[in-house]
Amino acid sequence: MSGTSTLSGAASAPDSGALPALTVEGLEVSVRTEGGLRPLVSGLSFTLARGETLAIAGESGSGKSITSLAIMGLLPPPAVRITGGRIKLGRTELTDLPEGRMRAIRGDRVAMIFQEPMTSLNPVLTIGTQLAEAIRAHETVSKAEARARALEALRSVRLSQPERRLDQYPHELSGGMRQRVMIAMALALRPEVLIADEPTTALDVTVQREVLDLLRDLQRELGTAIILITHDMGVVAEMADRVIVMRDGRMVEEGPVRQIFADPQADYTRALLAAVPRMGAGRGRPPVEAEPIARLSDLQVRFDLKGGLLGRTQARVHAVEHVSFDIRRGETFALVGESGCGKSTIAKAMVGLVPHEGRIEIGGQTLGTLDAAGRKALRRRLQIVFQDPMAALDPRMRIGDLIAEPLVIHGIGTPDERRARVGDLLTRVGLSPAQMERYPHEFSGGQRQRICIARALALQPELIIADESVSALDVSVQARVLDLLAALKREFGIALLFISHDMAVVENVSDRVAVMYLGQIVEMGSRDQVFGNPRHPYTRRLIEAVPVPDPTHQRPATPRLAGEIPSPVHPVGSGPERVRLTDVGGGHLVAM
Amino acid sequence: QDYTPDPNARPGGAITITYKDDVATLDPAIGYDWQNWSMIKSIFDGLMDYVPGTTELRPGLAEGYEISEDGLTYTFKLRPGVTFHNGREMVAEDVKYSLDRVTLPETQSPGAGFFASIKGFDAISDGSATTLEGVTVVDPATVRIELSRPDATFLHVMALNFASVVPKEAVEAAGADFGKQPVGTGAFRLGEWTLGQRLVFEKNADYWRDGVPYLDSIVFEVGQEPIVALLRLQNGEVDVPGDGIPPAKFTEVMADPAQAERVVEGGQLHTGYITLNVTQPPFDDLKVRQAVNMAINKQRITQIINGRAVPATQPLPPSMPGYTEGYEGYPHDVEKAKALLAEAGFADGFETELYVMNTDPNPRIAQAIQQDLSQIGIKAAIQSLAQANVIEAGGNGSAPMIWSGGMAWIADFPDPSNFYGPILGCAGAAEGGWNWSKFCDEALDAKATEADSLADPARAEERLKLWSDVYMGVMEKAPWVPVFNEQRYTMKSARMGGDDSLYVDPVSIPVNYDYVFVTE
Amino acid sequence: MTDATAAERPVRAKGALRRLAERPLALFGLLLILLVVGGAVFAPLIAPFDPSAQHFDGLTIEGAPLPPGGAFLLGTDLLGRDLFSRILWGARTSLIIGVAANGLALVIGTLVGLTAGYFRGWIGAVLMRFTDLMMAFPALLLAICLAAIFQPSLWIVAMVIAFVNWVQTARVIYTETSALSEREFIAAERTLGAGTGRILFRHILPHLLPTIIVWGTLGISTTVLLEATLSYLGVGVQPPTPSWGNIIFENQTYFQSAPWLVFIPGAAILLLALAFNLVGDALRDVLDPTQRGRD
Amino acid sequence: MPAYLLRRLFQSALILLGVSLVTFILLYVLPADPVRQIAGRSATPQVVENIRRQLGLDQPFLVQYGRYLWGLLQGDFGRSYLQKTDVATLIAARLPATLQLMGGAILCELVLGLTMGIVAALRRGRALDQGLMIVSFVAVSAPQFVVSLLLLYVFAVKLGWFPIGGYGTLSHLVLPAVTLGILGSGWYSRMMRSSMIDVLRQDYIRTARAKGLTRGRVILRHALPNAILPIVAMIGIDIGIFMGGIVVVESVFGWPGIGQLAWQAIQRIDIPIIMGVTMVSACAIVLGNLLADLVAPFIDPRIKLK
Ligand SMILES: Nc1ncnc2c1ncn2[C@@H]1O[C@H](COP(=O)(O)OP(=O)(O)OP(=O)(O)O)[C@@H](O)[C@H]1O
Ligand SMILES: Nc1ncnc2c1ncn2[C@@H]1O[C@H](COP(=O)(O)OP(=O)(O)OP(=O)(O)O)[C@@H](O)[C@H]1O
Ligand SMILES: [Mg+2]
Ligand SMILES: [Mg+2]
Ligand code: NI
Repeated sequence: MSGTSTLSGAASAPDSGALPALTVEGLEVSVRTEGGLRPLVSGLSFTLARGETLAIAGESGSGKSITSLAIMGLLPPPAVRITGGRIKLGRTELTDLPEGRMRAIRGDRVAMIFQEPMTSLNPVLTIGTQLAEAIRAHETVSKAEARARALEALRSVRLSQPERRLDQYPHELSGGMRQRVMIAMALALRPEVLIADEPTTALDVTVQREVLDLLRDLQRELGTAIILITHDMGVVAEMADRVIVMRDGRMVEEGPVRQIFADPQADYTRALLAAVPRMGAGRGRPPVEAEPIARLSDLQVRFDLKGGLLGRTQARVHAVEHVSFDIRRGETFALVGESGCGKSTIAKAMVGLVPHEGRIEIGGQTLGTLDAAGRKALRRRLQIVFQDPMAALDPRMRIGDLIAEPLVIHGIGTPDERRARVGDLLTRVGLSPAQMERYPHEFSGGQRQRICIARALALQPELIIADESVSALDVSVQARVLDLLAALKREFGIALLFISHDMAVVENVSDRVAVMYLGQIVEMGSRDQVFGNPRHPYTRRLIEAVPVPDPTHQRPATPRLAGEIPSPVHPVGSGPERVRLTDVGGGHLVAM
Repeated sequence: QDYTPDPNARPGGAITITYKDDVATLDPAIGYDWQNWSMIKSIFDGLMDYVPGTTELRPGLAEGYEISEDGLTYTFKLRPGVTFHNGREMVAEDVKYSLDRVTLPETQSPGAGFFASIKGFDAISDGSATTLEGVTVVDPATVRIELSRPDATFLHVMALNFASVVPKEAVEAAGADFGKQPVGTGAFRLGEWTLGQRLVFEKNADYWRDGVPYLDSIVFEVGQEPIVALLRLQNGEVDVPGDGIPPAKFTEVMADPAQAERVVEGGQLHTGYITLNVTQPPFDDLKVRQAVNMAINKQRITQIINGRAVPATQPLPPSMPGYTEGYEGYPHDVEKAKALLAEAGFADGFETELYVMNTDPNPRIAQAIQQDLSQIGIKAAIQSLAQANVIEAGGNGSAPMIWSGGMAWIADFPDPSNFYGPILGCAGAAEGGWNWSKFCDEALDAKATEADSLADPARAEERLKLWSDVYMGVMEKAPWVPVFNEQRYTMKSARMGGDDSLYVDPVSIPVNYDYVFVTE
Repeated sequence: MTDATAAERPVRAKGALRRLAERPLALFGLLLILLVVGGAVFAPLIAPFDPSAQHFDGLTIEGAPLPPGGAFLLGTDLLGRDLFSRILWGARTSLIIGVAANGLALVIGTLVGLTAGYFRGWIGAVLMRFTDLMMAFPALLLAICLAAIFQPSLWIVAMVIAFVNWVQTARVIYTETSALSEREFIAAERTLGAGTGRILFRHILPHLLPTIIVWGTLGISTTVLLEATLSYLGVGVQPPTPSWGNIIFENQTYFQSAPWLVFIPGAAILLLALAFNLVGDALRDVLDPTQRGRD
Repeated sequence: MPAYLLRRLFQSALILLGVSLVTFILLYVLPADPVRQIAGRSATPQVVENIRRQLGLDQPFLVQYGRYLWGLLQGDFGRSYLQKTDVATLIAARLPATLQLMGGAILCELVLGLTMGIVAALRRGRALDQGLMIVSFVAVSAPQFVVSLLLLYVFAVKLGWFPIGGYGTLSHLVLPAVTLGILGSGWYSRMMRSSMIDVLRQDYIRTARAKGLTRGRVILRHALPNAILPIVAMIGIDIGIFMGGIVVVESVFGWPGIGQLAWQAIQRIDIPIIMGVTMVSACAIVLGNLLADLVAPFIDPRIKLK
C-alpha cells in the first residue's frame, strides 16, 4: 500500500455501521436486440463506503462502463436499459428518480470521468466554458469566480499553460490533455462519489502518477468515494481499498485489495494477475540485428498557430523536432514520453497524414517521392493502429466489413476467403467471429481497440505502428494481444513501432526504446540500456512513476512536480533548444 | 352637346383605388396601358375630349375648331385663362411643343404613329426635322394644324393622351423623369408618389371646367392582388378595385344582392378574337378558316368566363360606331365545319398550334377553343407564354393561331378605323407588325383609306357604312374568329356617387375620376 | 473465444429491406408511393374520363365548377373537366418532376458537393465558385429564361428544374463533407490505402444520407410547385396536360369558391412528399446502426 | 481575416460579373423583342426602329453588354424601358421593404423552424414528432398564394388583428413575415431535426449531462451550436430562394418590394429592371453566403477560414 493511503484507505475499510455512499443491489442492465433482451450486466451487487476506493477490474467488455453509466443514469438510449435491481446513492434511490432530480445529483454528488477523451468534450465550446458551467450548474457563483475555479481545477490536473487552455477548444489539445480536462471537470465540484472509467488510460505515467495522487488527495480531503475502473493492476494495487473483478457482466470475485492480490480465489482473477506486466520482468533478449525497415532522419513537424487580425502565423507548435531513428526489421521499437510530446505526430507523419520536413524512408522508399500506386503499395508494408479506437472506425460499418476493408481495397481474396480471414483475425485478437455483424458503437472501448488491431493485421504489413494500442486493454487481453504481436513478429518478421506511456509494457515488449520529451528524443537505446541504466533524469522519473502491481509495495515518496510544464509552442522564428545526443556506450544515446 | 353634371354631386372627400400593377409613368407621351390611361386623362388635357361616360367628342382645351373644306387644315381656338398646375397660362406655343415632343424620336413615344397624318411627320420621325412642319402657332390662342392627307379620325387623335398639352419648362426641368413629376392642365395634380406603393392625386382648384372635379383627392394604392382589393372593398377600405372583380369571386359577388347592387355593368370597346395566319398552310385556305369560325362554340366560352362577355359576330364591338347590326356572323355548326374541312382536303383534320398569353383566364379560354377545334379534327397544341413572347410570335408570323385575350384590342378611341389599320390592314402585316393574321387585302385597304378621307362630319353616316363594308369584307375572308366582346363590371363602394355611366366610361377605365363623387 | 456475448450466433443481420418492411409507417409510405405510381401508370385504365374532356354537364349555368360527389368523383374544374381523371394523369407529370427531376438535382448536387468538400484545393474552389455563381441567380428567373429559350416540354422542364435545383444541395453537402473528411476514421481509411472513390462513396456518402434524404423528400414538394410556377408563367408543361402543381396554380384564386380544386391536388403533393419522407426516414434509421433497437 | 475577406470579396465580384454576363446573354437570346413591347400596337415600323436605335438595341451584343457594364461600374443601372425611370431609383425605393420583409421572414422561419426541429428531435418517434413532420411538409407543399390569402383572410379580415395588406408599421409586417416564415420553416425544421438527432447521440452530450446541466442548457448550449452549423449555410442559400419566392406574398399583402417590380419587369421584358434586380439579388445572395461563411468559424472553432 502506498504511503498516503494508510491515512484514509485503511481507515475507511468497510465500516459496517455507517451508511454506504453507494449501494448497488442485483443490478441488471440489458440491451434490446433483434433477438430480444440480452443482459450486459446481471446480478451485480456491491456497496461503496464513504471515502473508500473501489476498483472494478475485469476484462474488456465485461460491463464495467455499462455499470457506471447505469449509476449515472446515462445508459445509451434507446436500446440499453436497467432491467432489474436497485442503485442507491446514500439514501437516495436512483433507479427510478425523475430526470430533474437525477440531474441535480449528477456532477454534484456523483461525477464521472469518461473513457473516450477525444469525443467526450464539446468541440465548439472552450475548455473554460465547459469547466465553468459544470461549477455553475450546481453552485451559485459568479462567472468570474467559476472561471477562477476552473483555472484552479486545470492547475490541479497539471495542464500546461492553464490560463491559455481556458480559452482553447478541445481540438487544440492532445488526447492526454483532454483527459486531464475531463478529470478537472469531474473533480471541480468535489463529488461524494466519483466514477473514474479508465481515468489514466490515455495519460502518460508521470501524469498518471499525479492524477492518482490528486484523486487520493481529494479523497482524503473530502471523503469522496471513488469507483475506479481500470485494467491496470498497478493502479488497482496502489489505489484501491477493495476490488471487484468482473467477467461477462457478472462479478466473479470481491475482496480487499491485499487479499485479492495475495490469494485470488477465482481462476479468472488468478489468470488476470498472472498476466500483469511487471517492471523488471522482461527477459533479456538479444538485440535484433537486421537492416532497418524504417529510417527517420531529422524529422520535423510543426503546426502553425494562426491568430490576430491579419491571420498570420503567430506561433508554431514544434511537435516533432529533429528526430532521427531507425526501426529494424522484426524489432519492436518503443516510443515513450509524456502526453503531447509528439509521439502520435511522428506516427501520423510516417503514414503521411501530416506534412513533415526531413526524411522518412520506409523499406528504402522515401515518403513524399512516391506516386499514387507507390503509396498504395506502401500501405501494405506499413499499418497504423490509432490512439482513439472509436474515432478511427467508421461508425456506419459492421466490424466484419471494417476488418475486411484493407483486403477489399488491395483486392485480396474472394468474399468467402475474406470472411474466413476476418473470423480468424477476430479470434486472434480475442473477439468472436460471431460479432462480425455488429457495429463499433456496440463494443466496449477495449473491444474496439482490438478491432483496430485486427484491421491493421489484415494486410500482414512489415511494420505496424501501434499508437497506445494496448493502453485501453485489460491486462489479460493486453497480454494476449502482446503475445499475438510477438507471435506475428516471429512468424512474419513484422516490426513494431510501439507508442506507449506504459513503462511496464514497454519494458516487456520492446527491443529498443526511445524516450521523447517535448518533441525531441532525450534518450535512446536497447531496452536493457534504457531500463537497466536510465541516464536521463526524465527517463528515471518515468520509470519511477510506474505503479507497482503489489498492494504491499511501499512507494518511495516522490516529490510532487511543481511549476510550469514546458510547452512546445514557440513564437515564429524561435524554437526549442536542440538537444545533442551522445553515445554513452553500445549505442545508448543520451541527451546531455 | 356638352355634359350636364349630376345635380346631386357634392364636392369634397377622398377615394381609394387599388391596382395590382405599379403605375409605370404619367408622361402622356409614354403612358399607354389602360391603367395609367385614365390617370393621365385626369392630369392632362388635350385639345379635344369626350363627353363623360360616352364616346362622343367634345372640345377640351380648344374652345372650338374649324376644319377646312378639303379636310386638311384644322384650326383650334384655345380656351383662354387655362393654367398649368405650375400656375403658368397655357398658350398655343405649348400645343406645338407638345405635338413636336410626342413625335420626336428621342421621346420614344409609342403613340407617335397616331400623328402620321400631320404634315412633316415623316421628316421629324426620320430625324431630318426637329419640329412638325404642319403645326403652326397663329397667335397665342390659335393653333393651325395641316395634314398631309385627309384623316377623319384626326379629332379623336387630338383627344388621345398622346396629344396632351404639356408645359415645356416643366418637361425640361424634370428631364427624363417627367413621367414621375407630371405637370398638366388637368382636373387633378399629382400630390405624392411613393414608388411601388401609392400615388395621391389632389384636386386642381383652378381647373378650367367649372364645378369639377368633385373629389379633393384620389389615392391609388398599387401592388395589390385583385382578390385582396375586393376583400378590402368589402371591408370598407377601398372604393374602387381598379382591376375589377376577380373571376374567382365574380359569381359570389353577383349572387349577393347587396354587393351585386354596387356592380355597374357596361359594354367596352373590346373584342376577343383568334387570329388565323393566312400566309401559313392550312390557314391559307379560306375554307379552313371558315371551318374554324364555325367550330368555335362562343356561347360556351362566354359561359366559362362566367358570362362576362357577349358572343361576337364581327371585329367591331357592338358599342362601336360602324358596327353592322343584324349580321349573324358564322354560326356554330360542327357538321358544316367538318364538311368545309373535308372540301379543303383536311377530312382528318390537322395539327397546329394555338398561342395564348399565360394569365388567367386566357389559358382556360384557349383550352376551350382547343376542345372545339378537336371536334372537327384539328389538334391544336397550346403555347401558353408570357405576353412578350406571344407578341413576338405573332409579329414574326410564326404563330398559326393566337388567342388575343389579355393583349386584345381595347380601342384607343371610339372609331371603327381604330380596329383596322395595325391589326387587319396591310401595314400591320409586315414583319413585326400587330396584324398577326398577316391578312392583307388591297381592295379592303383601299376602301378603308377612302373611308378615312371622308373627314367631313356631314358625311359621317356614309363613312360608317364604308367601314361596315370593310369589316364585312374581312368576315368574308375570315382571317379572324371574333369570339366575344368583354363586358365591364366595375364595383364600387356604397358611398360612391355619380351616374353609372361614369363607372363604365368607355375611354376612362375604371372610372371617370373627374366626375365621380362621394355621398358622405 | 471468451467474450461477453460469445453465445451470440453468427446470423447475418436481417436485410435492410426486411427491417424497413417491419416499420408500419414506412410500409404505409411505401404503399402510398405504390398507389401514386400505380395511379400514374394505369391512369388510362382507371381514369373514368379523358382528363382533358370538357364536359357540358361539368359546369353550372353560371360557369361554376361542380363540387365532389355525383357523376364526377372529385368534382370538376373551371372547364368542366373531371378532377379525378386529371389528378390521375397529373400524377405522371408530377412524378417525373418530383422524383426524376428532383432526383437528378440531388445526384448532381451530391456529386458536386462531395467532390468539392473532399478535395478542397483548386477542384473544390472551382466547383464551389461555380456553385456560388449558380446560386447567385434568382433560381426562378433562370428557370424562366431557360425554359423560354428551349421550347417548353415536360422533359425540358424537368431538366431545367434539375439544373437550377442542385445548387443548394451541393452547398449543404459540401459543408458536411468538409467536416466529415476531417474525421479520424477517414484518415484511418487513407492509411489503409483506400482510393478516393472508395472513401467518397463507401465512407463519406453513407454519412451524408440523412441530409440527402431530408433534401430529397423536401425537394419533392418544392420541385412539383416550381413546375407549377413555370407552367403558370407559360414556360412549364403546356395545358391541357395536367400536373398536380398546375391544377393548383390554375385554380388557386378559387380556393374559397371551389376549394376542392386547390386542396385535393395540394393533398396529393403533400401525401407524395410525406410518403417519401416516411420511407426516407425509416431508411435512414435502418441504415444508421446506432439507431437499431428503436421502433 | 482581412486577407481572406479581400479574397472573398474579389471572388464575389467575379461571381457578380459572371451573373451579369449570363443574365445578359439569357435575356439577349430570349425569343421576345422588348422594343415591340415599348412601342405598343399602334407604332409604325419607323417608330419601332427609332426606339430600337434610341435604346441602343440595334448594337451588337458585346457593345450592349460593354455599355451596361460600364454603366454598372459607375453605379448606373440604366433606365427602365417602360417606366422611363432610373432603375437604381426604382430598386432603391423598394429595397428597404424587401429587406424588412426578408429580415422578418428569416427570423420567423428560424424561430419556427428551429423550435419545431428541436422539439421533434427530442420527441423523436413520438406522436408530437410525427405531427411536426406533417406540419413541416404541409409548410413546404403548400401553395404560397393560398396560404397567404388564407392567413390574410383569417387574421386581417375576420379577426381584424392586422391591417389587410400594406406597408409601413410593424403590424403591417407581421402577417407577410409570418406567412413566409411558416412556408420556409418546413425546411429548417427538417434540417434541424436531422442535424439535432445526429448531435444528441455524441459523447459530449453525455458528458454535459453527466455534469448535471439542465436539459435546457444541454440542448441550447451544447447540442444547438453543433447542430446549427448546417443551418447557417442554409440561411445563406435561403436568401436566393427568397428572392425568387417573395413575389406572391408581396403581391397578396401589397408589400412594395422588389419581387413585384421584378415580376412585372419579367412579364414585360423590361430588361434594365430584370438586370438590376438580378444584380441586386445576386449581391444579396453573395453577401449572405459570405456572411454565413464568416460566421461559421465562430460557431465551430474547428473551421478555419482559408
Ligand atoms: N450501445 C450498446 N449496444 C449494445 N451492446 C453494447 C452497447 N454498449 C456496450 N455494449 C456491450 O456491453 C458489454 C459491456 O460493455 P462495457 O462498455 O461496459 O465494457 P467495459 O467493461 O467497460 O470494457 P472496456 O474495458 O473495454 O471499456 C460489451 O459486450 C459491449 O459489447
Ligand atoms: N493539428 C494540430 N494543430 C496544432 N497543434 C497540434 C495539432 N496536432 C497536435 N498538435 C500539438 O502537437 C503536440 C504533439 O501532439 P501529439 O498528438 O503528437 O502528442 P502525443 O505525444 O501523441 O500525446 P498523447 O500521449 O497525449 O497522445 C501537442 O502539443 C499538440 O497540442
Ligand atoms: Mg469501458
Ligand atoms: Mg498521441
Ligand atoms: Ni494504462
